[in-house]
Amino acid sequence: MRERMIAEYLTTRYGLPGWLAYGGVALVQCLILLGIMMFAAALFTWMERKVAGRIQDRLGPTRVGGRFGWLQSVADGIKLLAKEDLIPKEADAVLFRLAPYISFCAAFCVYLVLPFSNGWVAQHLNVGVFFIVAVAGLEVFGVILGGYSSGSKWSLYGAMREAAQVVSYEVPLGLCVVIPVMVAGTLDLVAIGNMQRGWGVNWLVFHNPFLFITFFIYALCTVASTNRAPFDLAEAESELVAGFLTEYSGFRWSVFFMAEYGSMYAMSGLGSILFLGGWHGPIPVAEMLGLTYANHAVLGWLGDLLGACNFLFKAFLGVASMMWLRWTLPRLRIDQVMTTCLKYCVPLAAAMFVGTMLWTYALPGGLLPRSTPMGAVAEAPPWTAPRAARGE
Amino acid sequence: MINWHTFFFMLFATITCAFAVAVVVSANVVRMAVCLIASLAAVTGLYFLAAADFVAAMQLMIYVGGTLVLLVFGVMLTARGPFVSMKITPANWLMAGLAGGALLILLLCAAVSVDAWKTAAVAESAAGREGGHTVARIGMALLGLRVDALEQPNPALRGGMAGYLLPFEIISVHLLVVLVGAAHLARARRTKKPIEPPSGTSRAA
Amino acid sequence: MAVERVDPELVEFDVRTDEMLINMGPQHPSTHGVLRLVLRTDGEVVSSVVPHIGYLHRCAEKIGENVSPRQWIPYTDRMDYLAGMNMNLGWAMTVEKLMGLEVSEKTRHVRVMVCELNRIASHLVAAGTYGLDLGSFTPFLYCFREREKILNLFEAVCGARLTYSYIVPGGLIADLPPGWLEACERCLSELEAVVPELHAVLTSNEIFIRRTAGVGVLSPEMAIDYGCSGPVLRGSGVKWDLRRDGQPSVAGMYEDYRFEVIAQAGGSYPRDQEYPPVPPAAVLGDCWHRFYVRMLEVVQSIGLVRQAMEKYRRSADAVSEPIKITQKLPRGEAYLETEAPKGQMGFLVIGDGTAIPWRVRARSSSFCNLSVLPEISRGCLLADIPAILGSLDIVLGEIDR
Amino acid sequence: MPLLNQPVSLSHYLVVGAILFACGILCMATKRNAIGVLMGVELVLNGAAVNFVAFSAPFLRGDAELALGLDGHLMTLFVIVLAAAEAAVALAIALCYYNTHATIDVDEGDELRG
Amino acid sequence: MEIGLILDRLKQQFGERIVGADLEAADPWIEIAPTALAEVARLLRDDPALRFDYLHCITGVDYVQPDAKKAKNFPWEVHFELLYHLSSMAHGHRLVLRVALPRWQGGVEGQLPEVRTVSDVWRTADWHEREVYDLSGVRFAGHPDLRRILCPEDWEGHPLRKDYKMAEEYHGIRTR
Repeated sequence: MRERMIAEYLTTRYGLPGWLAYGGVALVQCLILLGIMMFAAALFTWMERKVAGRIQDRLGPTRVGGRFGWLQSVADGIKLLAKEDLIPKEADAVLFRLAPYISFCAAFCVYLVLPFSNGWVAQHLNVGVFFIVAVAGLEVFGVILGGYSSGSKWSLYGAMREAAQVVSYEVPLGLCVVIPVMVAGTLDLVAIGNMQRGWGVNWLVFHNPFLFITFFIYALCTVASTNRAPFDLAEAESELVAGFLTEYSGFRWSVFFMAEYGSMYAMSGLGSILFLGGWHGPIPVAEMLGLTYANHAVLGWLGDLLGACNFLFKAFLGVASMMWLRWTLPRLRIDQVMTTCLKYCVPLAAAMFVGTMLWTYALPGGLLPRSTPMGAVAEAPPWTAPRAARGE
Repeated sequence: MINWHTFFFMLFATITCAFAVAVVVSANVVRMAVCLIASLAAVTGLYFLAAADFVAAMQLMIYVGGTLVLLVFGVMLTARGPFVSMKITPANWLMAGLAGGALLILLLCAAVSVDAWKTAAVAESAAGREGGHTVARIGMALLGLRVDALEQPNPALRGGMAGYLLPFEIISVHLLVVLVGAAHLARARRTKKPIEPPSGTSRAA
Repeated sequence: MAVERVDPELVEFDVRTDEMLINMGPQHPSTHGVLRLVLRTDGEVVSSVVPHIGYLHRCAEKIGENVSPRQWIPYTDRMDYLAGMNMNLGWAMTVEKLMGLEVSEKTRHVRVMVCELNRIASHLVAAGTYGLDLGSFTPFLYCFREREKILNLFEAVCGARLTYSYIVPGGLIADLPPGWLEACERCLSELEAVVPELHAVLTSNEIFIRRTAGVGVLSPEMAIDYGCSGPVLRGSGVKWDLRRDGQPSVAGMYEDYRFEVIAQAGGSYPRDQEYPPVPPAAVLGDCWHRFYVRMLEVVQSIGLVRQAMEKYRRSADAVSEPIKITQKLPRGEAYLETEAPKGQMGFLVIGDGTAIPWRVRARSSSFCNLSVLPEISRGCLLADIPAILGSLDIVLGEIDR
Repeated sequence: MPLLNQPVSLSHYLVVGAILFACGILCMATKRNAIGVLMGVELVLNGAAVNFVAFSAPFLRGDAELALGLDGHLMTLFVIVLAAAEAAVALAIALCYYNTHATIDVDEGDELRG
Repeated sequence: MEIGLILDRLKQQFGERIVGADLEAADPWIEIAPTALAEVARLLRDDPALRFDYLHCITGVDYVQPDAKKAKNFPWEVHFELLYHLSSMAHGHRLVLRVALPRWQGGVEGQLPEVRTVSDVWRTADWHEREVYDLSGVRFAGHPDLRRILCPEDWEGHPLRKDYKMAEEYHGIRTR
């Protein structure tokens, strides 16, 4: 919505043609999101090495770019770009080339509707939650196609496992997502985030005991659906060589990698909005400091910036715990993965759904007394509401 | 003067149609599935443009996500060498082309036959901005409550706006039955044929 | 005692898929070297496994017929390259048996010390790579960190970190260097602290138990029938350890040492140390038990090394001198098996009166242990293959010789 | 071709729907592969769904009061759900068929035995 | 059980077919005729007093001196020998079973000597017999899957025979 203000400003003030103003603004937005995703991927590859190193009683990267090896991802990137790009003879070349980009696009599309702070969202959809779940599920296509088109049996195994796993885990994941949505009464991510304003007790995860459990089921399903250890069966290196990635090398391989990290970050972000207050910290610092739109537009903007940092940090914590899991646990077997999903996650999530429903019916308002925000209740800026509600 | 609504419509429509044609033309099952995905995903864009945001998300989730993962799964379970692509005769093509072409012409004629259908009522700039806000109303409608009936200016039409509780329930039961049935069908009662012991000279790929 | 074979084709399938022959190895990450397994799979279910070995065949026995016993020592290093000391010991004692040599008390205790240290090192590699096979990377590095310390000790002893050639027919190439015992004690006490960590991340980890318990069950009858030995045999509950049950010279080496054979008998493991309980899901003879036996043997070997250090300090005589390279062998033959970390490593030597043996034979424990793989992995899932293979703890250098 | 110069209206959507529908029919007719036929059905259903959505949007047509409104959306939802169900059943049949015939060529399945 | 008693037990059952024995050697051995191998093996395993349940190793030893200069000092007769190292976990006794075979079946160069398999008695023998076949060249009649195990399947010759000459080339690779 902000982008429309900017575009309109550009057309009226500088007389730019409408298509250029709108197109330019949209392009800039896309580039920013792409930048965030790339940066996240680069940061996480470095961090994964550091975390792995520390967990394994090593140092991890130390040389490239100074003391902490923080340029390691850049060095990796250059190495990957310089590597020979192989396409096996047996491969279906078109699909083989296409597959990584499908995965990447799906991961990127999540960022299009993911709000980073109050109204800081590229495309404010009022079916945002739904859209994210749908699009995140599309990432599996790239993996399936990549595995199928490689013309290798190990890749095919990886693809089959991924298909089975992701299709199964979409069910409990969807159920877990629906539960906070039911409490919030909207599919609009910005609205869900904003209704958790105030102290940490307002977070949906503390709304009722069922939601609290749901959060952990959601976390489990997120790990499974982003294909991370201990659920990384599609690329299980001790069984399937590298699964669907077996035949990939160089740039295409790194695109898959970026998609994986991108979607990890996005799913953690979604979790933090749905359960952990989104851009609202446990303590309403912004409101204490008076960084609200009620005081001044700039102050409000600063408050939002603080919120964005808050959100990014929470999502970052989610990714960090995924890494922690990965370097600690052995891998599950495919039948155990399916059992976990179908025998435990689905019934449990369904029970939580019913429980939350009954809770909201019997005890509307939540477990803990809802705190009111400090000071004046800051109204959301007008552009955070969906269009139709604004009566345009 | 081209506006964004038109631009995106043309973009999505082109993708939709091009990949739909590609589905027909392509002989490889997996490629067909990929083209179908692309085509259906582009239809999602058309839905968004037509202010049907909930339907669009549903399309993306169920159609593109659910159905096609299933489809690709099925393709890969059964796709093996000769079965991936099957050739058909030119005569078949001719017959199919005639039937399909005739249908297409009929439908196109119908599409452009009504004048009111060719003129967009809302000013073009506003059309693209009218974001749908259908989630709650669809939800209520499925529960049998038509809140949108209050917005219907024509009282004659308002009477026909019934709720969808019964169809919703029927669909739910239907889905359940279908799931059970599909699971039952796919459970092949396998004849236990003995697997001959692998010979050492077997060359595995 | 013919073993009844379980019908492997009695697996129900819901959806018929195509049977697929896939080649696991020789460049697969979890075949522990250049082993090639041809798997016949139906989806994820493996209906048969055919191992193909020989990629690392180096004609060790043929070479042994052309060099003298002392010259063949480095070739034994390269058999089980993770336990070179034990390989050296096996060959040295076989030649000593043929020649009727006795070694001094001090030599005996040094031999016990280095062999038990090498057993620890080998079991650490087994534990670490087993974690790797199950997708857990971290324990691997913990194990290798500790193994490095043991290799440092070996380096101080003989200058080599992998191929030691330290124990030779007749004795040892050198006595322990000064200060070595203290360094060894430090290493052992550090190691003792790590074992509970390994138990935490592997042995008693819930996912680990689920991946290994009840998988690849090897019955004791089958284990004996296939000639399995070492932790694979003891994991099936057979109380058999050549350090106690071996030929007089082998059992005599450990005669004044206190230790128990690590095997579950009468429903429990010997209670000579603290260890995590056996999970209810574990079946005797499965992957979990084989792994567990190795972990317990690590602790037991620490104790044995300590005892050996004590005895070494007390022994007054000197270390025995090795035989000459040109030493003539008597006519006759001798076969001896020792308890190597992977199992019973046997050597046969036939002398014809010259310095060069007429025939040399190496009986590999991993060779027999691997031969049960097709039997115990039929009808398992694809992911169980690395789990079972890893629990057998094979070394291709020893299998292919 | 005058449609191309006009602002987007109902007719545009109907044309897209028609093309999808025709492609679906062609696909069903020309594919011998059971799964290919299934994909044709999906296309046909989607063509219909596009029409429903288009008819329900009031701003696309001159006679806005005749728009289907939510009814169109709901019908589309039912179409999507039924298509998913149909895909599941059809896939199960294809698998079952494959199990008995070892092929998914529909032309091979004309003999009347199980 | 005393090794002497084992010998008596075998002699009583098989008589003439027990060819020789040395009970004083470092590893006491009993030599049997090739025809008796399968029956002796089965008896050794199944007799409750013997219970040789563990086959350690099968070794093929080729006794021939191809070098004519050394041949006159050659201490053994020219023949081929199989050694079976057995032990009993139940009773703790050990035994070496010895089977002498002609170097070539019927004296025809290239015809591998043949003996009955014991892989149906001890499963250990399965791979060990394959190894002996591969490296020493003995055919084991009745073996379920007698293929080369260490050498490639198209390898020529049996390397542990004393008169083995390695081919100059293997698939275009010079071998020396």
